[in-house]
Amino acid sequence: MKKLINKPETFVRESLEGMALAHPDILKVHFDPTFVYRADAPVKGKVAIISGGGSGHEPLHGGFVGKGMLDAACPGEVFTSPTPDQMLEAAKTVNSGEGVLFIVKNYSGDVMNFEMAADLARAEGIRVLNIIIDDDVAVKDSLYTQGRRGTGTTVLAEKIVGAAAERGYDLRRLADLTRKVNMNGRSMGMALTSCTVPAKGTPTFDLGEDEIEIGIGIHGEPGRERMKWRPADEITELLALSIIEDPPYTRTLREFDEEKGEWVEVELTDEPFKAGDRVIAMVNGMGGTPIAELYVVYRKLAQICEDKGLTIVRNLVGNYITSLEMQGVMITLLRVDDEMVELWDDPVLTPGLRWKA
Amino acid sequence: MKKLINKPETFVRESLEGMALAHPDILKVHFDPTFVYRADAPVKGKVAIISGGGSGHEPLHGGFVGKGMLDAACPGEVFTSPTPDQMLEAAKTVNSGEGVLFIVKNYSGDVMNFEMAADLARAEGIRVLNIIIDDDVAVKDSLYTQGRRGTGTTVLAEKIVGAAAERGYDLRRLADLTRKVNMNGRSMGMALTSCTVPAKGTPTFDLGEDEIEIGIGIHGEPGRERMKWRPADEITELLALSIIEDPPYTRTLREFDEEKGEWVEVELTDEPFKAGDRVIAMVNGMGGTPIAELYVVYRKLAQICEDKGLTIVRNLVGNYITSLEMQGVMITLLRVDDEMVELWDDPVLTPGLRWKA
Amino acid sequence: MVTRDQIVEWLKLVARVLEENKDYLTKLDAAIGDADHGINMDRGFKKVMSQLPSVQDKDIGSILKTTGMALISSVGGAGGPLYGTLFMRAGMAVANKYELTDEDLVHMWEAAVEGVIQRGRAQPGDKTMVDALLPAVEAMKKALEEGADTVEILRRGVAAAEKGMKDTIPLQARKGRASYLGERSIGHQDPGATSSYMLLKALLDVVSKEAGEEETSSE
Amino acid sequence: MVTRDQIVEWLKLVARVLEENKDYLTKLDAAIGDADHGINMDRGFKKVMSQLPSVQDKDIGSILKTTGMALISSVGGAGGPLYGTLFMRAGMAVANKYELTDEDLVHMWEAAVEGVIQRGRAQPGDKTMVDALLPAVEAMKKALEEGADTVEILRRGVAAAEKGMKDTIPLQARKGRASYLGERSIGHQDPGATSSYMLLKALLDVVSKEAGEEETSSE
Ligand SMILES: Nc1ncnc2c1ncn2[C@@H]1O[C@H](COP(=O)(O)OP(=O)(O)O)[C@@H](O)[C@H]1O
Ligand SMILES: Nc1ncnc2c1ncn2[C@@H]1O[C@H](COP(=O)(O)OP(=O)(O)O)[C@@H](O)[C@H]1O
Ligand SMILES: [Mg+2]
Ligand SMILES: [Mg+2]
Ligand SMILES: [Mg+2]
Ligand SMILES: [Mg+2]
Repeated sequence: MKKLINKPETFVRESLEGMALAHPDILKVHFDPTFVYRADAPVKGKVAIISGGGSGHEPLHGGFVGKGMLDAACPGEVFTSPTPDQMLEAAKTVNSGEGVLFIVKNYSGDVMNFEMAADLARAEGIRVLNIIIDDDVAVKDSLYTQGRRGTGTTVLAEKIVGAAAERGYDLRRLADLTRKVNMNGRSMGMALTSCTVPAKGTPTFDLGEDEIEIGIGIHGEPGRERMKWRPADEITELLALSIIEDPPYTRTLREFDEEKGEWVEVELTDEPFKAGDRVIAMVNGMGGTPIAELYVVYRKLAQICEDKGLTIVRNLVGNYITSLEMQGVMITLLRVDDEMVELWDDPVLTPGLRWKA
Repeated sequence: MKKLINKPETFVRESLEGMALAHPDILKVHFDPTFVYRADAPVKGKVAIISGGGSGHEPLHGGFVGKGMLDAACPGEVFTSPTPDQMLEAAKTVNSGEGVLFIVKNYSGDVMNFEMAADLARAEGIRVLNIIIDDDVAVKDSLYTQGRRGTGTTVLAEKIVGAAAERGYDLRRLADLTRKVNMNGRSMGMALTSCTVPAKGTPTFDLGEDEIEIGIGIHGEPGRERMKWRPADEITELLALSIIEDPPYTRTLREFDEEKGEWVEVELTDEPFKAGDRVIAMVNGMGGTPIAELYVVYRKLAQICEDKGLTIVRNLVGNYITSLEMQGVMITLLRVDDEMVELWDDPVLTPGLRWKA
Repeated sequence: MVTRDQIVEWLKLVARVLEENKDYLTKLDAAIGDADHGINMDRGFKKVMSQLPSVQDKDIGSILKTTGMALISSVGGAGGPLYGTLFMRAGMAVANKYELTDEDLVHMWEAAVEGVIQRGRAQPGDKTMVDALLPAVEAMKKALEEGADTVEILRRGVAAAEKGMKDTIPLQARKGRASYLGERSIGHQDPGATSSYMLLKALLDVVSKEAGEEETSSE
Repeated sequence: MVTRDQIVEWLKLVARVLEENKDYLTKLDAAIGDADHGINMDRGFKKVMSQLPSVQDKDIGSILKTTGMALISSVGGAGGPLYGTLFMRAGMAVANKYELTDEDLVHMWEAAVEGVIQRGRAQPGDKTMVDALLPAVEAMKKALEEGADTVEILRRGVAAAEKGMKDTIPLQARKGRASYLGERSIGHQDPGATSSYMLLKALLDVVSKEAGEEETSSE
């Protein structure tokens, strides 16, 4: 294992220290417990948006802290969910009194830790709602699994919901918007190479010299299928069609019911894409892929969307949600309406995403 | 070789097509000859800034085309200089009548092709000046080599000079500013892994499982020294001190003398860094390095700069000038004055660098 | 009867056992998860050990709640909230006690495992720690009803946990990361069920040792 | 005397020789450069071949200038401007001619190589194509002065180029990419000097063949 780190034990902390040094105008980092938060937090009159998860997916989430996006992010160890005390402290720090929204990727660890954190925060008088992102179509069923993983749509949700919070949406409306984004976003990824978790020191999985893994998660979890390398256009088609032709998907997610004062199970079903839909398209590198290759993928994706009658109204091509140095790509399509596009276009000033600011 | 490409022969073209599809509001791509240019070119009353070089360094240069930076970029095949007809056509397309500045990295191919292009453009009545960037301190002497290579400072020069062009600086003043940036910028890089040129299909060089190469160029040219892996802090120190303690460097560069109407040799010597200097610091990933690792490097670089009395007034941490999927890092320090900082802060709207727009 | 000191001894033994089995648990997690369960648990119980001195003179409920909080704030992943909840609920069930009757002991485990199920919503057969914990609780309840002594209650609990742990091997996972593997999760022992078994086994070892019985190896 | 048709034949032979030696030249460039010289030159002469039909009935100057423009716009790298300049200058030196006297021939090469040196500013001994080209020009000038015939002039030029090419092996590069290697560039034959030799050799082959002599292998 050759990495630009000092040692695995200090990697996450030193990286965060570097981020704090590089962006003092945008964010600060608190340690013990660890969280990244907006330099100007708490922002008066604004609901606070908090996310978090294992490290190793940078810029997600810490790199999306800043004006127009997240108020705080809670990074765990590499690929390990953060702990509730991090989220609780983060919530206390950035809550302006308008409440806190937790955006949570659907991994059992993340879900449970954020639920505990929400309970703890509520016990301290902070209003909190949790919304889960589960958009990875590589996971087929939700009955026999943890359900779909939270992947690319998380980035788009953080941008859109962050902008809405900036505009003054209240907590309930932000929760509804986040759920709406989730119900309209779908992703699928693939890997050319594995990544190596620093603490482990060896590749998470072995891929032959001419093998690729389709439907990979963002932690090097195995995908749907291992196959021989094929040209970028074919890979793109495989991913894009899996997303576009994905049938309606029903899942049961846990949300906090403020009226009842308890967690309830909510059943949600999304609608497949159809001709005429407008979408935001993200071609996301897994960390080790040159951007020039991502554009090759975007080229084909644009052709496919056109063929299928989908209009790409906005796009992102680059590294936004990664798996350390893994080579590969993830495609995300998010069906949008005018509200979402407007919010997308609002200013954002974070290390990982920045415009109009 | 596993890459997200269709085939080596079509890689550069398809990647550019993807870029054009992704950013129609910012840029257009012309083929035969190939160049990327601002969607709103020619911009009236503005000197046009053009750069270019081999492909494989994305986002450099095509990803820096847009408002506040380049008017056009001429991409060659991977790691192969573009040809004068590309530059000539680009110049004709983006010249508004105020003339064209060629920013050229100091590789024999780039230098000669841009010189020929300048001659051809002048023959067609376009005013052109060429300024060379040669900032790579890994190359010790200029007497017995091609001289220092153009690396990280190119990115900073394109941003600063692009902003100045936007402000209405005339051609001569822009040439002077570019030369000033070059005389104040120094870089050095290292590689953890090699890259693989698509047309070749095998790694450019072999590095052992625990070996690293210090002083690498951006094409996988060999560096100063091959050594055993060491912690990120030591690598950062090695690179940073090579830059900070670099003695005055004298080189002879060729520039076009408009009075004499011919190319002349100009001898230029730069000044070493000293305590009290203000700098822009760039920690640049070579393409395959996770950004979290780049922040580990930035953390140490910030400490070293502080120790040496250098004040980092602005920074960039990310992939800006890359070598395909190479893992590694390059550090650039640019001594700045108020003018350069102001220009740095001006709006920029390109695929690879964007703020305030 | 289980004393406060035995509970303290138990936590120390758990810390030792998890340290010894860090690689083993991580290897199990590598096969069907993300190769961190041993690392996570070891980190968690190191934290528990660092906090133990400040609470070991308090009541058992406080000690266990502190243990739960330490795990919650240091383990992360799925294991953190699950084991955190287990110890929190256990502590709440035996609040203010300095020793546990056999009824207390069984009630404590019942409450603890209920908490795990509430938190993780796993069903028996989902290939999780619940597959070791729930049979153990049922066996202990039954043993208590049948009038078994403390050691025997725990012995039956451990036996059931061990069986439950081994029985996870042929199962297809339906919770946690392993569920993404689908059929490929079959044939591997669940790491969480394994650490749960170790927890119970360590308690048996501590209690039976003081009851004059021979300690057996914990793996 | 060299005819227009011989010049056309020469260019065709060069294209063939470079195609055959694409990998060889690239391998030489891999050792001390960036492994593309053969690829670049082959791409360039393919372009030359595609344009040749439209100019092969014109004068030699036009043919050579077209060749130069084709190389400039398709080779890229260092080789593109250098060989482009070589052919442009050659074409300019023999503008409007349909056949070349021996004086024309030598003058053409002199002008061509002067262009290369002006463009690249390499000195003899810098381990570049100049180390093959310059000795060749000098040898041809001397042969002309001594009254040698066309074939003999070219034969002496080729011999000098070959020696110059081989003499680049012990040199340390001071121009082009190879210069970054410092001492590590020693011991390798320069790819540009090699392709320059091939160019001259191909002309000799064409001219000597028509002069009734036996063609020798070109590598
Ligand atoms: N929903 C759940 N309910 C009960 N146990 C679970 C659940 N999800 C995961 N587990 C248990 O957690 C173990 C994995 O723990 P760990 O590796 O620490 O967390 P992570 O999967 O987040 O890396 C699994 O082996 C399984 O026993
Ligand atoms: N300044 C120069 N003057 C003369 N010849 C040069 C110069 N720089 C490079 N060369 C020649 O060019 C050859 C390399 O050409 P090529 O591989 O096509 O270009 P690049 O180095 O840009 O990849 C070298 O072997 C050398 O002979
Ligand atoms: Mg984990
Ligand atoms: Mg080249
Ligand atoms: Mg795990
Ligand atoms: Mg070359």
